[in-house]
Amino acid sequence: MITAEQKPLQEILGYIAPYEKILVVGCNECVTVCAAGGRKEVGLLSSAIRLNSAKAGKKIEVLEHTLERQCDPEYVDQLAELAGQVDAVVSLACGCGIQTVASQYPIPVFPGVNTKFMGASESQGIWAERCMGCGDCMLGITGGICPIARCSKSIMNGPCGGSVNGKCEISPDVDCAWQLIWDRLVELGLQDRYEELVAAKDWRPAGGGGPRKIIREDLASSKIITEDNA
Amino acid sequence: MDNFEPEIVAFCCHYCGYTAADMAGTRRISYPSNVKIIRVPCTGKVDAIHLMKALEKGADGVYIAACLEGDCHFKDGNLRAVAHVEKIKKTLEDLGWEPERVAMMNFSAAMGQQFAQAAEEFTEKIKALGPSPASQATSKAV
Amino acid sequence: MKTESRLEKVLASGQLAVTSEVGPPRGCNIDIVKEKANMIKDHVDGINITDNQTAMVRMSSIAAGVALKQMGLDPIIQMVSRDRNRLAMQADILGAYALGCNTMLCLSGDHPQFGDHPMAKPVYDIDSINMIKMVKDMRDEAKFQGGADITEPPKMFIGAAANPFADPFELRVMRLAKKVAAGVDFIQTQCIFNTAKFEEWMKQVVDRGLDEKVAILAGITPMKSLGMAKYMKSKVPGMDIPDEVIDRLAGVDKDKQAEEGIKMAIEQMQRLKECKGVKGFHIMAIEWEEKVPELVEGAGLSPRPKV
Amino acid sequence: MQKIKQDEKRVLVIGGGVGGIKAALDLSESRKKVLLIDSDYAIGGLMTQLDRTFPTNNCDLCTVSPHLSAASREKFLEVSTMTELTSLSGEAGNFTATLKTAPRFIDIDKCTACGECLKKFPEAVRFNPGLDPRAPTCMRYPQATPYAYSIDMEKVDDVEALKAVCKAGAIIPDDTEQETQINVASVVLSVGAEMFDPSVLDNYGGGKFDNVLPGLEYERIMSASGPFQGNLVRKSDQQRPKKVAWIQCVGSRGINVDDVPYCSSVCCMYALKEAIVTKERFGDDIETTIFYMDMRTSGKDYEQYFNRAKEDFGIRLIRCKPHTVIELPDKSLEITYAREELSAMEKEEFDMVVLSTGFRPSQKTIDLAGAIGIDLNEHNFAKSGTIDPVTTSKDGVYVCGVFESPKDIPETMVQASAAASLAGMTLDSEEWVNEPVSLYPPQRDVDGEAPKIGFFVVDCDGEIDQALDIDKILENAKTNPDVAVAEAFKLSCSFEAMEKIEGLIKEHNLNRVVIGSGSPRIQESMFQDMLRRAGLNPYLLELVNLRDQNAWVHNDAPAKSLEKAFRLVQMGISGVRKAKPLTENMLPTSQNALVVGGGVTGMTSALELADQGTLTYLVEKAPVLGGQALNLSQTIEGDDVAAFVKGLVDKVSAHENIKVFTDAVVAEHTGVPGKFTTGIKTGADSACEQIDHGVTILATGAKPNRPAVYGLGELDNVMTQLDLDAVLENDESKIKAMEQVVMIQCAGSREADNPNCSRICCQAAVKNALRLLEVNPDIEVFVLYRDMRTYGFWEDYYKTARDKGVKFIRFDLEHRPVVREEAGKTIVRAHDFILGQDIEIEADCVALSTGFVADADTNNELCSLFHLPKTEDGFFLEDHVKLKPVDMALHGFFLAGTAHSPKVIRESITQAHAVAGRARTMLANKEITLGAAYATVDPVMCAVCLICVRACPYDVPFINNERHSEIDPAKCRGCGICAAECPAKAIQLRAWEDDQIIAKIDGLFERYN
Repeated sequence: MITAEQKPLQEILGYIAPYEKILVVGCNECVTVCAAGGRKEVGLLSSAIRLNSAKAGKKIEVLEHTLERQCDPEYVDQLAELAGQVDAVVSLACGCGIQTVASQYPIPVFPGVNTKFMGASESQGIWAERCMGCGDCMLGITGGICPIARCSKSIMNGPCGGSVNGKCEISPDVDCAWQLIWDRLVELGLQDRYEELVAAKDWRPAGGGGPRKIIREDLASSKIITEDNA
Repeated sequence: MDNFEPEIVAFCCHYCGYTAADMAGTRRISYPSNVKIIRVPCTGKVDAIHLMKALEKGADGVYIAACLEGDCHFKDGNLRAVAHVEKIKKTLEDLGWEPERVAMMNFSAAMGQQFAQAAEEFTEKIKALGPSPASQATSKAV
Repeated sequence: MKTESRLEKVLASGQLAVTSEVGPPRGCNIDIVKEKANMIKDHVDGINITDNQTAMVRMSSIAAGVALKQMGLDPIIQMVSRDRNRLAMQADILGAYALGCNTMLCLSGDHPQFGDHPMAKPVYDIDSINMIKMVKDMRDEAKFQGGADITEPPKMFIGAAANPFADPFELRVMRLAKKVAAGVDFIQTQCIFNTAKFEEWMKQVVDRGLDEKVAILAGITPMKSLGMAKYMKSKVPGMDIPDEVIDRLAGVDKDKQAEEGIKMAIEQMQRLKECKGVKGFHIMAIEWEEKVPELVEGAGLSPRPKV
Repeated sequence: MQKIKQDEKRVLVIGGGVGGIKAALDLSESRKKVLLIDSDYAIGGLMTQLDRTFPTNNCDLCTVSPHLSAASREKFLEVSTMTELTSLSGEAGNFTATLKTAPRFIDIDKCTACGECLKKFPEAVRFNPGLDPRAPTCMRYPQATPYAYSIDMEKVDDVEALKAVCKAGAIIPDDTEQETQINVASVVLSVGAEMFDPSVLDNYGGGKFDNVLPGLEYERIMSASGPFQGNLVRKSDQQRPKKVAWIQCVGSRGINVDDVPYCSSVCCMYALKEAIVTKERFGDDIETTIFYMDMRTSGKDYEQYFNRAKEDFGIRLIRCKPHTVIELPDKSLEITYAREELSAMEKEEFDMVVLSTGFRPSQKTIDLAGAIGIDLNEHNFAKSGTIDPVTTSKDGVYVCGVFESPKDIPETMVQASAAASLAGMTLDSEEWVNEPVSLYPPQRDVDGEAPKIGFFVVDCDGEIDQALDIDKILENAKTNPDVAVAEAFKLSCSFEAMEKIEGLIKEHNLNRVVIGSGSPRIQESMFQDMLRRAGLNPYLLELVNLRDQNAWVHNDAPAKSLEKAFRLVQMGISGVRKAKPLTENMLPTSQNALVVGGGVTGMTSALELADQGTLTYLVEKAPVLGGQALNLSQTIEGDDVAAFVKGLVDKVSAHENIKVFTDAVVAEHTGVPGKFTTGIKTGADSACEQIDHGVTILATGAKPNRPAVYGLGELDNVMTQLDLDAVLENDESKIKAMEQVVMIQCAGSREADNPNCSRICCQAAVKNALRLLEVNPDIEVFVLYRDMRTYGFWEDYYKTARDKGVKFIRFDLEHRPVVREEAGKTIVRAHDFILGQDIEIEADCVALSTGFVADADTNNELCSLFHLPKTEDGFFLEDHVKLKPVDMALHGFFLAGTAHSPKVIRESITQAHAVAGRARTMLANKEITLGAAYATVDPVMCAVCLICVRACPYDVPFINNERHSEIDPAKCRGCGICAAECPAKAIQLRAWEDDQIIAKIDGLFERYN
């Protein structure tokens, strides 16, 4: 899941300062699940904006709406009426959603969250990075633990000399991914794999090759779409 | 400002906070009429949004009155309430409001006296803080 | 001989090698580097020039290294993969070699989190092992990473670091093996205080026959004071400082602690000279370079051979 | 006309006061048929004449039994007023009762209580007991006495004119007396007593001087339904008095010809209450003075009431019984009295004098006892069991309330429940059927209707009206366009009010109701039931707590209080607009009971439940059953406690329906009322045995106090009364060797760290003093006391002790006794107020009356396990101190014995019966409603994030096959935590939905005035 967390309030307030009618848009997908941009957070942010306007002695009208998904144009189409009534939008979706909204409406769209990473929940309220979307998954050789996302130095042949008691040199709160990988390999009886030299990463699929795109020919074929619509 | 009468909303749980308030009544222990109570089944039910809404609508102070810690009838609802209060305190701080406008309190059902005293103290504290920006705005609007 | 490196020559002669290091200044005064190097030049076979050590910005290691080279000394250029991607590193290796630097150390580098630029983007395009391989490919295959040929390849003597005290311990020898497989020529270890543990590690290295393939220089750091020992024990990650080190320093008067520290380092070197597989010492006298001659002499490693 | 059904066997409850009503309700709630008769023309008894009752200072009687719907009440409970028992034949389980019903001359089925007859024929039409027939203040149970009008035909001159006045045609001039014979399984006597008429005394001017009046009449004057509409004025000149005096023990605790020797138990508290209310309502500047002998505030937390009276209200207390009252020319009164410490007589002028008179059995009850064939005691009260106080000398006839002995409302309520429980044992419960379906009218579908709101202020006890301008509140509510009706019911009993509201709901086709009244915690189910009867879903209701959280707590700021009332009402109106009709879940109850505590109380409850077929688990922490009673040899009445306990233990151990766990504790607890699962841990076993039960009775007792005072634990001769009891029982030779014994009362009680009275100690001291004298008549016993609290008939023993030479020496906190050892002798130094100097007594034994303190460890553990509230001093807290003294706030939990507060064995046993009865009321209804407040998930909004799944304290939500969270209503406890945590706001807790809460906030801040 894509995780995000709310931006500092003052930053958001700064963005919207020039405007009088604001739409706060949530997304019912990832950002709801990670409690950053669902209906509840939309409500809280909207209230905060109203409280701030009261303090500023300025009347700001805040509309609230949450879309099923902000990264699909069809859902974002549903904002048409509301977007027409406001001066600016604050989107609580991840960067994908924010951009989709921005691409569809000719008014300023401001991010209300910082999109963080692709992560998994460790427990209620705790999400941890698990994937960087490197485009060339190497979990098959690392015991199912990603050194790209979870080693601070993205070392392909770790651990580095900073690994102490299973923790990373950057913080005792961060697990050493390579310790985890090693433990896992031992558990799986695959220790032998360790000594194979893992070649330097080709970063092209990770974005080194410029903005990435997936095209599923079978789905994206214009012919199929036309036929469906026909 | 001398005559400032703050608006205070207290979310009280059915089992403890509200009962303590009733107990103050039964014993005729007076507390400021500024405090208006909204009953909830458990303070864990009090959404952070409700605290914000109360402030938005014009409350100068809001507090949650829950069971004593460890005595929640729903295990840990009161601890969740603490977290909600803390979150809103942080938001208020970010907004440049006094975070003291939001508070968490705990009472047992029998603590009528303490309920009244806490209501009094909270009211005094909010009086000292003065009207909230929102309530000022609301009264200006009228 | 793979290279022109003086270190390689000393090692090839079968004598114990001694290296030490100099940290470049956080400014443009190159004289600082020169002064420090002058203090130790007669007692070492090579001088490491650190590369943005502890992720703090300092004068470029290559630039400082070139200055030493111009003094006729033998710099060992440290290079961390933290700050450069493959392009930059290869370019710098070409440049350094062109200016006379023929020995280098491949490191991943401390994470920027530690230094004075925590906001910098950590590069880590490749890890230290792949960096070793890259330098070796440049030298022996005359290939860039992209596959193109190098017309005049850099003949670098390739070093790397090893920390026998990091976790998991069972991986420490295996990882060394990976470095060997990648083509490393010599290893400078992390400072050793737990000599017994180092010896255990060395035994495993020898058992695997790795000491035949790579020259291991034991890392030596003299303790300046009890305070330093305590600080390193509690605050510096990856340091293994046994209680007897602390106790021994604590057992002498405060003004005698430095002296005791030097004594301990010398004793340690004398002990490790006997350790199979140890091909020399890398002395890291942190901000205490003037003591290097005393240490080298004390350990009976002076004078340095002329090669 | 009232026609008593004759075809079925029932429990007959005689007396329609609070005790009788409570007994009848308990029985009907247990699905047992019951007939309640009263010779008066309306039920309600004495309580209806009181202005307010201590210690809550209000009425609230309508809330006695909110769990019983009025509908099922009607099914089992029949009430017949103006009816008396003339004879009782047969035997327990199968009596024949002959009843005589006097003519009412009104067909109450037709009477609409319009009051026209009363207006035209005020002399002949009876309506309200007390000084003034202006307004009905009493409660009445609608089915039998919807409106308690009756006619005194002898006073009617023109029958036809009277008939003509009644548009309903309800006048029956030829109504006659009727005699009925019914089959009765058992009888509960709750006939109360009369208040003593002080006019027979010649020294206080009762009945002679205008401004001298008995306590009850003072209450009528203060009552809003009284002769001066609640305005406190002197009868002589209608002026507000500035100085009011109370004289205690008028006619009680005396030796004069018109006196009775016993103590009436309630007068101290009611005098304090009257003084407090006087100050509260009529101004702090009124000086209130109470002349008393001993302040007997020994009930649960009563001492604190007394302390508040002194400290917070500044009530003046003078310890002495005045000599005379004389009337001065201006009708003021001069009291002559002599303080204990001053020998000289003092004279002081007062504007009003209230005589605190006590209870006297009436000739009628004496006659009734004769007709039934039960014995009376020497004071003409029912002779009741010394250990089992609700039993009489006749099998199958039970007694409760004041007729048993003088007592207050809470104790009457306990005895009523106890008597009902015992009386109901011989009668089977009626079968369970689903009553909501069969008894209520179908619910009107209000879906799609715009809100049409009725706003009603129900102010039965006048408490709201005293503090707030109700008319203004109504006016304000009416400014809402969707408020179709706004009415107040002042000073009319809530039952009457509810019937009228029912009518208004139907008449105006209301679809939402807002009630301004007392606390919803107490009243909600009562008003919900009213909506059901009116054909509305009970959740279309919002209660505004105008009384407990407004009228009672802001009397220092009336204007602000009224403003707050406007706002609270607006909050209710705004909230009710969002209310939705909801259905309730029913859950079959477990029929087993858990009794925690195997002392006398727990064993008695367990036996009573087990005898009625309830499988009862009895858990005792100690290795043996018996509890504190094991340390006591005899009661003041002389019962052999050890033998009694042994009998109980034998019966309990042998009972097939009782499973005893000794050396065991409650370790785990889950479930909902009616369906609990509790883990019992025995001995050192780590495993828990899990038991299912529908009700839980807490009878965990209290701990004998052993405070480190007066040398206890240090000096050899200093011991507690319990220690002395053991010496008396086991070592008479030691007693025979004693010459002087000193007892010190209130050791560790009524002190700053333990402000309450331990209740049992005064009688314990008297008991042990008498026993000492019995063993060794030469012994000199000194009792150092603060107030001798030998309430009720224990006064007899106190008098006997004095007569036998026991010396009672008073002390106060400024003059505490000092115990020291000197040259091997134990010396007690005390202050003698009469001599005005210190005295020293050499004691062979110093017995401290240390009483009981809460068993803090046990109570804390159980409270946290069961989530039950405690009092400040660590005892369990009952649901309602006065009206529900043995029920706990958490449904399904009941409380008895010293775990409730310190008390003697017979009082504990009474509570044991009472809780068994209360538990039966719950078990008899095989299903329990779980309410409608459960969480629901909107599948479309649900983001399947699992936050609810993780947040629920009971692991109820799960992700279903349709890919959204689902919450099983039968498992949901209704806390709403999931709803608050849900980041998609896809979860709503029914009855507490977000839009309802936000609507309330909106309403609160709507500034419309």
